[in-house]
Amino acid sequence: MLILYAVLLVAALFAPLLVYPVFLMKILCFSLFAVAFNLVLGYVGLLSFGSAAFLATGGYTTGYLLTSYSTLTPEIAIVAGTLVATALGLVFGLLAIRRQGIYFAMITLALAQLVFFFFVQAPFTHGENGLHGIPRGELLGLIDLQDNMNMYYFVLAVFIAGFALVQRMIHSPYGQVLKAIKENEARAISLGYHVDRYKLLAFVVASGLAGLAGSVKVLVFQLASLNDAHWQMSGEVILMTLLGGVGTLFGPVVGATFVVSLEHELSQGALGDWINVILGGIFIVCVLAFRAGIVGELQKWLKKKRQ
Amino acid sequence: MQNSTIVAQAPDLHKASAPTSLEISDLHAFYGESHILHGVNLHVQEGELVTLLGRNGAGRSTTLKAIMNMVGRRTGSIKIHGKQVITSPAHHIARLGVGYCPEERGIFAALSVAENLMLPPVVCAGGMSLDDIYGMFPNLYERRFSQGTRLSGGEQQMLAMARILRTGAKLLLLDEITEGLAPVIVQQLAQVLLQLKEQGLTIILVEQNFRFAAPLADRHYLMEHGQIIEEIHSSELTAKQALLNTCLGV
Amino acid sequence: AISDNEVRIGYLADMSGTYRDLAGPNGLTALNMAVEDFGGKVNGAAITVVSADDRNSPDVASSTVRQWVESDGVDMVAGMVASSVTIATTKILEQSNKLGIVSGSAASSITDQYCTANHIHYVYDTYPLAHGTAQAVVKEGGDSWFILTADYAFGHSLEKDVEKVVRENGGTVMQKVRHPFPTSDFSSFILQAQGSGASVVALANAGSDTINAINTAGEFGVTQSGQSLAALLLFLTDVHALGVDVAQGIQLTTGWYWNKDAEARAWSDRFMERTGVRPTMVHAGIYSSTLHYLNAIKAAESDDTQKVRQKMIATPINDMFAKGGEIREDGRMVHDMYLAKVKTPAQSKGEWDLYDIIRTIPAKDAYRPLADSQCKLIKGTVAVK
Amino acid sequence: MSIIFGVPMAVLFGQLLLGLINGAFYALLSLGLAVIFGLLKIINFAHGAFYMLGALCAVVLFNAFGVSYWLTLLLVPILVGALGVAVEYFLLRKIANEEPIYSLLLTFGLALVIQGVFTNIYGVSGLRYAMPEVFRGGVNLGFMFLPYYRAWIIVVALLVCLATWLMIEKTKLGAYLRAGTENSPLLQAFGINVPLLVSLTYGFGVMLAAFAGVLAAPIYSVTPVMGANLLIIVFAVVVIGGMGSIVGAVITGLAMGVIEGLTKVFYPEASSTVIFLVMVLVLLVRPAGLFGKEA
Amino acid sequence: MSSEFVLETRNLVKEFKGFTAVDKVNLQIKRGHIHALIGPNGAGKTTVFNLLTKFLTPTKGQILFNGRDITAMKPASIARLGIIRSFQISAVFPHMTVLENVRVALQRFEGNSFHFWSSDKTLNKLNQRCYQLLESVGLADWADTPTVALSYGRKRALELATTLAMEPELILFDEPTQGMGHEDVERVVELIRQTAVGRTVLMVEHNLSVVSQLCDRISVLTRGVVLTEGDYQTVAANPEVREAYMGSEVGSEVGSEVGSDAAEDKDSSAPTNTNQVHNTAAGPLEVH
Ligand SMILES: Nc1ncnc2c1ncn2[C@@H]1O[C@H](COP(=O)(O)OP(=O)(O)OP(=O)(O)O)[C@@H](O)[C@H]1O
Ligand SMILES: Nc1ncnc2c1ncn2[C@@H]1O[C@H](COP(=O)(O)OP(=O)(O)OP(=O)(O)O)[C@@H](O)[C@H]1O
Ligand SMILES: [Mg+2]
Ligand SMILES: [Mg+2]
Repeated sequence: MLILYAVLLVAALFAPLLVYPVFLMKILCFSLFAVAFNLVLGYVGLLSFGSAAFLATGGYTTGYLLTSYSTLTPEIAIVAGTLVATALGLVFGLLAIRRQGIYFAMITLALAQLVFFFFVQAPFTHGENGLHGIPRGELLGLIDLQDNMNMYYFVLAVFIAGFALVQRMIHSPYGQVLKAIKENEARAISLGYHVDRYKLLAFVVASGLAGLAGSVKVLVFQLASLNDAHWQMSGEVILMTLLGGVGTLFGPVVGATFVVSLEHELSQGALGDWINVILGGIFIVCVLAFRAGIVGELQKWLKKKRQ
Repeated sequence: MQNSTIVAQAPDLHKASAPTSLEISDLHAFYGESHILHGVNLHVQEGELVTLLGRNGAGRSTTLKAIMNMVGRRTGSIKIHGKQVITSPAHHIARLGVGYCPEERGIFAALSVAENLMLPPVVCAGGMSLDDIYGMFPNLYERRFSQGTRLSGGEQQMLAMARILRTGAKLLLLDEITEGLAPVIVQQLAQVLLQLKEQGLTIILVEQNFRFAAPLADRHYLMEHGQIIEEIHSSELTAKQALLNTCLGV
Repeated sequence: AISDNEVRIGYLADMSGTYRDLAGPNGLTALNMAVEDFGGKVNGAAITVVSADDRNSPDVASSTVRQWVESDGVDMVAGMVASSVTIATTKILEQSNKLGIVSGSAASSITDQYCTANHIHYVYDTYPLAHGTAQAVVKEGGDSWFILTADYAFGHSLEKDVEKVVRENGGTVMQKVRHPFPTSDFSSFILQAQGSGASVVALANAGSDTINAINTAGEFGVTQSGQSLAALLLFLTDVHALGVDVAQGIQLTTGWYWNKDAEARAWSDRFMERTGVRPTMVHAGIYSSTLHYLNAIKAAESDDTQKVRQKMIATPINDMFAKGGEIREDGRMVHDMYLAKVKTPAQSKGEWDLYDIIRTIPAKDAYRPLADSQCKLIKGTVAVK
Repeated sequence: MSIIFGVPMAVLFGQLLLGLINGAFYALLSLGLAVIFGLLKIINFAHGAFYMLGALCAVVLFNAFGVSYWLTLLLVPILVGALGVAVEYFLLRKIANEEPIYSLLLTFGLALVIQGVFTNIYGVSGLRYAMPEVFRGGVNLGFMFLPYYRAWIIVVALLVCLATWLMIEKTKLGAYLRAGTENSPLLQAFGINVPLLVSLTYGFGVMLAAFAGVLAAPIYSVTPVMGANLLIIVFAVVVIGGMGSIVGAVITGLAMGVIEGLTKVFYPEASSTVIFLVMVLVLLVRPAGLFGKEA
Repeated sequence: MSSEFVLETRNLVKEFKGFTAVDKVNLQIKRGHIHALIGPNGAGKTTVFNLLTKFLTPTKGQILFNGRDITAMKPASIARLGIIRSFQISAVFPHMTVLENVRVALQRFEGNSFHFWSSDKTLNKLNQRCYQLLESVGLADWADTPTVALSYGRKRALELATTLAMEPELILFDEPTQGMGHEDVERVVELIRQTAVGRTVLMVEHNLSVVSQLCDRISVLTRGVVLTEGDYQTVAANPEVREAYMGSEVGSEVGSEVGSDAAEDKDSSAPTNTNQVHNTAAGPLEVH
């Protein structure tokens, strides 16, 4: 496992020499978003259909702060974005955490639609046009993020931090309880665990991470738009996670990488017109044949091989 | 699994030579990963009433479900009226004239009593008419418009039984039909079963209530851990008493 | 000199979503026609075209365009429909000093508060749409207005422009209603329009919203009851979708019409041969602007963005698209616009025979005067004035 | 003329009536979703796509073969319903025992495919279905002009809802369906071909969507993406009504039409959002929806 | 905290949509007792358990724990007071190892259950105690096995170990021997006997031999109502109980043996006690 991590880290450090860094940053942002989402779906067992609200809230907060207050350094704006998204996550969580299954999905969707409406109407988002020309600024007032390489390593660092947090969380005493809750909620209650609080914590942390992903993404593209808040964004992150493998640590990363690259390739290639058909086809095939997702199926296969 | 030899000694030659209604050999059944039946062998002649006895969890209900192909997976051989049905879906099996009355009664909450009664399609000619059924279970007639699950437990049990009598099934699989019934109804049910037997129906009865089953049955199969461990003819009950006690007692 | 001896054009448009028919894959055909007509080479350097689907998402657009200009050596980006996409794209072009020629977008803000020295807005914008149509309608006596606006930036700016024109010409705006974008059922809004007592029902929206609104207006007998309908942005494809029996009589402003003259018709025939449909003004604009761009490179003997842009500004445009068209300092290409009226079924002689051009709006009157501009590029000039 | 909240009474009446009409339309669409979810536990994200197919087929049949409106109304739901049966048989059946989320994903992918294919064939500008001759024009009710076609929609939509309800509540087939949702293995053990029943039920739900599509063709622009935006609203209707509750879907559909209509008068910008507000409020108070059974 | 009764219910009622599953039940569980709740299927035993642990909310009535009204508390809070239940269908965490199952229970006392920033290695210090607990139920050898792979009986044993880890004051067992083989049953009986030392136990059990061996006091529930209460002898002698639950004393030939008389072998070690005649509505029926 350690070797795997080392190899991946080295690959990530050298990747921008081969691949266009902004594209890599996009992958990292979506990966973080998917990792956050997976914390709730994969480790608590709740399907949230409102993740876009957090992504967008983080993004708009950061974007708004940076465009309005030119003295602000990016890290402060990012922290602010993350915190606001976290707070929103708390509100969502308090309202929704008691619901289960499809009702949880639907109430989060509905709440996210209300947030979407807010962003459409609020003047500071500039509606459809979006917030443009957000300055990347200088990290801590020192490192110029306008440089793509600098920006890349910053995003990579943020991603690793977020990923590490999730990885730590699920391998922590808290993670143990979370796992127990997911496996058998009634039993966890009867052992004296207030399960709603544990679920809520995971949901709030995931919201914060989604907000972080949104904040960083806005910085990368220097643009905050309504797309981030649209329900299709919530759908997209579900697809990424399922494609990669729910409840696996790397699944969401692989899924995000796959979907982002695929969309990129398709939108530029000769098959451009068929992008939706191809994406749809992939989902169908996945559901029919690789339900555990890419990483999930890989793990299964490895396990089988070992036996 | 010494059953085949025992069959040979069966005193009622008429029954032994009657055509075989059901023949099961080496039946294994699984729920997901768990292996519940481990090679069940049994056979039932036409017109016979046979019971499956055993402790809780011995696999009696599972045997009935396996016959109906309602378990996760099953292997082995099941022949109904000589026809191999191990690969048939449940509805094909029912259409061969099999009526199944589940342990948990399976009354549909969304249906009225009358709808519940009329639900199973007629699979063979010669089933009881609605009038006969209401005659036999007047309670059901009175409450025919109320929701199926609003009936008392006993009434639900009657309903579960009644609805397969309507279908004209020739082979009945009955799982704990006396459970929760008042003694008088149980008595009535015993009469019904005798009547059905007279009409030539074949019945497999899973029972806890041994005193109910004993006088009705021609033979008993004793189950343990998903296998038939003993076959007892009704005439041998006294002789095998000790065995019964150890197997059914705790 | 031409950088890395190749001129690369990136075509960015919605290829699969709501605006597909407006520019979309056929816009790429128009662009390719221009490159072919130019000879495939400029000053010996090859011309290559790449294209991408922006999926109507500024995100996708900005990541695509960044990669194009920062790592793929694209010199010019063409197409661009959704205004959010255009604004996002032009910001990037400004940062990396590459050129954009916007043909699909409507928002006049693109050469106003969002203007850059790196793009040109070529075909039309909301200003002439509002002015051309509104002025004509008010002059014909439609002096009380009900405005139904799509609730997003484009709709708002159109609404603002129309309101101003109506007032300036002595009309009144009785009621304004903003509908969510997109909306499929307009019956409630049409009913409100009917109840408002206004003589003109103006639609400040676009695409399927406009089509649905017009359809519903027809169904509820808006015109029969004496109100007239003004669609502020209506493309040829929209009218085609509506059909002349529903759309007949609607006045609209367009930057170009395939049958406006022989030259346009000839080009349209070539276009139709390749695509099976008649070109919209956007298609024609893409063709024209690409040729203009290539000619400028040829003349400037360089593909340096600012040199080319200056050359494009210095050279008037005279082709199948525009006569005497001029690109202003703020990047606005000003040219004659046309007030058209949708033909009646009796007048229409074919599937695509849809408009009667009833008036030409001269270039000088059509677009927002520089004097009113907030564009950072020309504030200096204004101050001097 | 009396005024309420600054809106003339007459206009309000008109809006209420229109709301009801739109609501009938929502009811029809939600009905299909509710039937499919209630009876099969399939979350049918392709419902919007089937609705679109209904409308598109109507246009194509008319343009290519001149098939009349009435015949279309009969033929198209059958055609699209048959497609639904095929989808169930070849795709959904394979994941019948998985969690509902997978059916959601599968049908979502399917919707993308269907929409994508037809976008490539027909573009997005919209096709036109001419208003059938008999429905041209309308009647002046005094407070509003009611096009005949709208009147027809409310009548036919409510009739279909009623017929569906009757079929499910009062017929033998309906009894099978209701029994199947509770305990399908037992139903099958009674000799009923449950797999076939499932296919037909899905086909029927899809038929309802296609029927709504045909109804919509003359009044809305027919585009391959016309179902995509509607879907999520219809979904909200089903959730508010209580997933799977047929009566709930119909009543909520009507109610949401009216609420949306009134919002269009008083705060039009929020008219597509109000339904989600209602959904949040309803789910907070009644977690299983207005007519749903709590788990 | 030395009131005589650990747990009391006062007129506890639970209605499900017009159907009364539990009807004015007054239970008093004495400190240190092993108290059994028996009754035919569907009598409402599990429902009473669910009410006591607040997995269901009572329609009416009060629940007192050590004299304190806990009717309004949340399930987890009730567990924290020291009332731990087991479930009728075995309750384990299937994809955690046997050790982890126990550890996650012990962990609650560490107060670090919300520590998402520290490593789960910090939990290893609990392993020692886990092994002890597993040892006591004979599962030490399976500590690292994923729980799914355990046999049914072992799952039950594990559940017991987990419950014991909570050091509960009152344990509620719902059919602890259900689905177990002969030997398993004896082991579990022994286990319960051990654990009950210094604690109070309330159990639902169909196996009358187990009940007669273990229990100090028995309440018989039928149709949601407490029919009678008392020690095994008293209860078994009650004709109503016999009719509703245990079965009549003398039946037809074989039946009499099979449905054999619990009352007569009430002496607690009788292993051949009785079939689980959980429904003997047949009662005095003489079919022949
Ligand atoms: N759906 C299921 N999934 C997994 N295991 C099951 C399932 N149904 C039954 N079992 C198990 O199969 C075994 C046999 O059960 P079965 O119901 O056949 O027993 P039985 O002899 O009918 O006893 P009872 O008196 O309890 O009805 C039991 O151990 C039971 O736990
Ligand atoms: N959630 C519920 N809704 C409606 N009825 C219920 C519910 N839970 C239980 N019941 C009913 O309440 C009655 C009592 O059920 P309970 O599970 O308490 O019985 P029990 O005594 O534990 O039986 P067993 O010995 O079979 O476990 C039964 O008739 C059951 O159907
Ligand atoms: Mg059984
Ligand atoms: Mg119970």
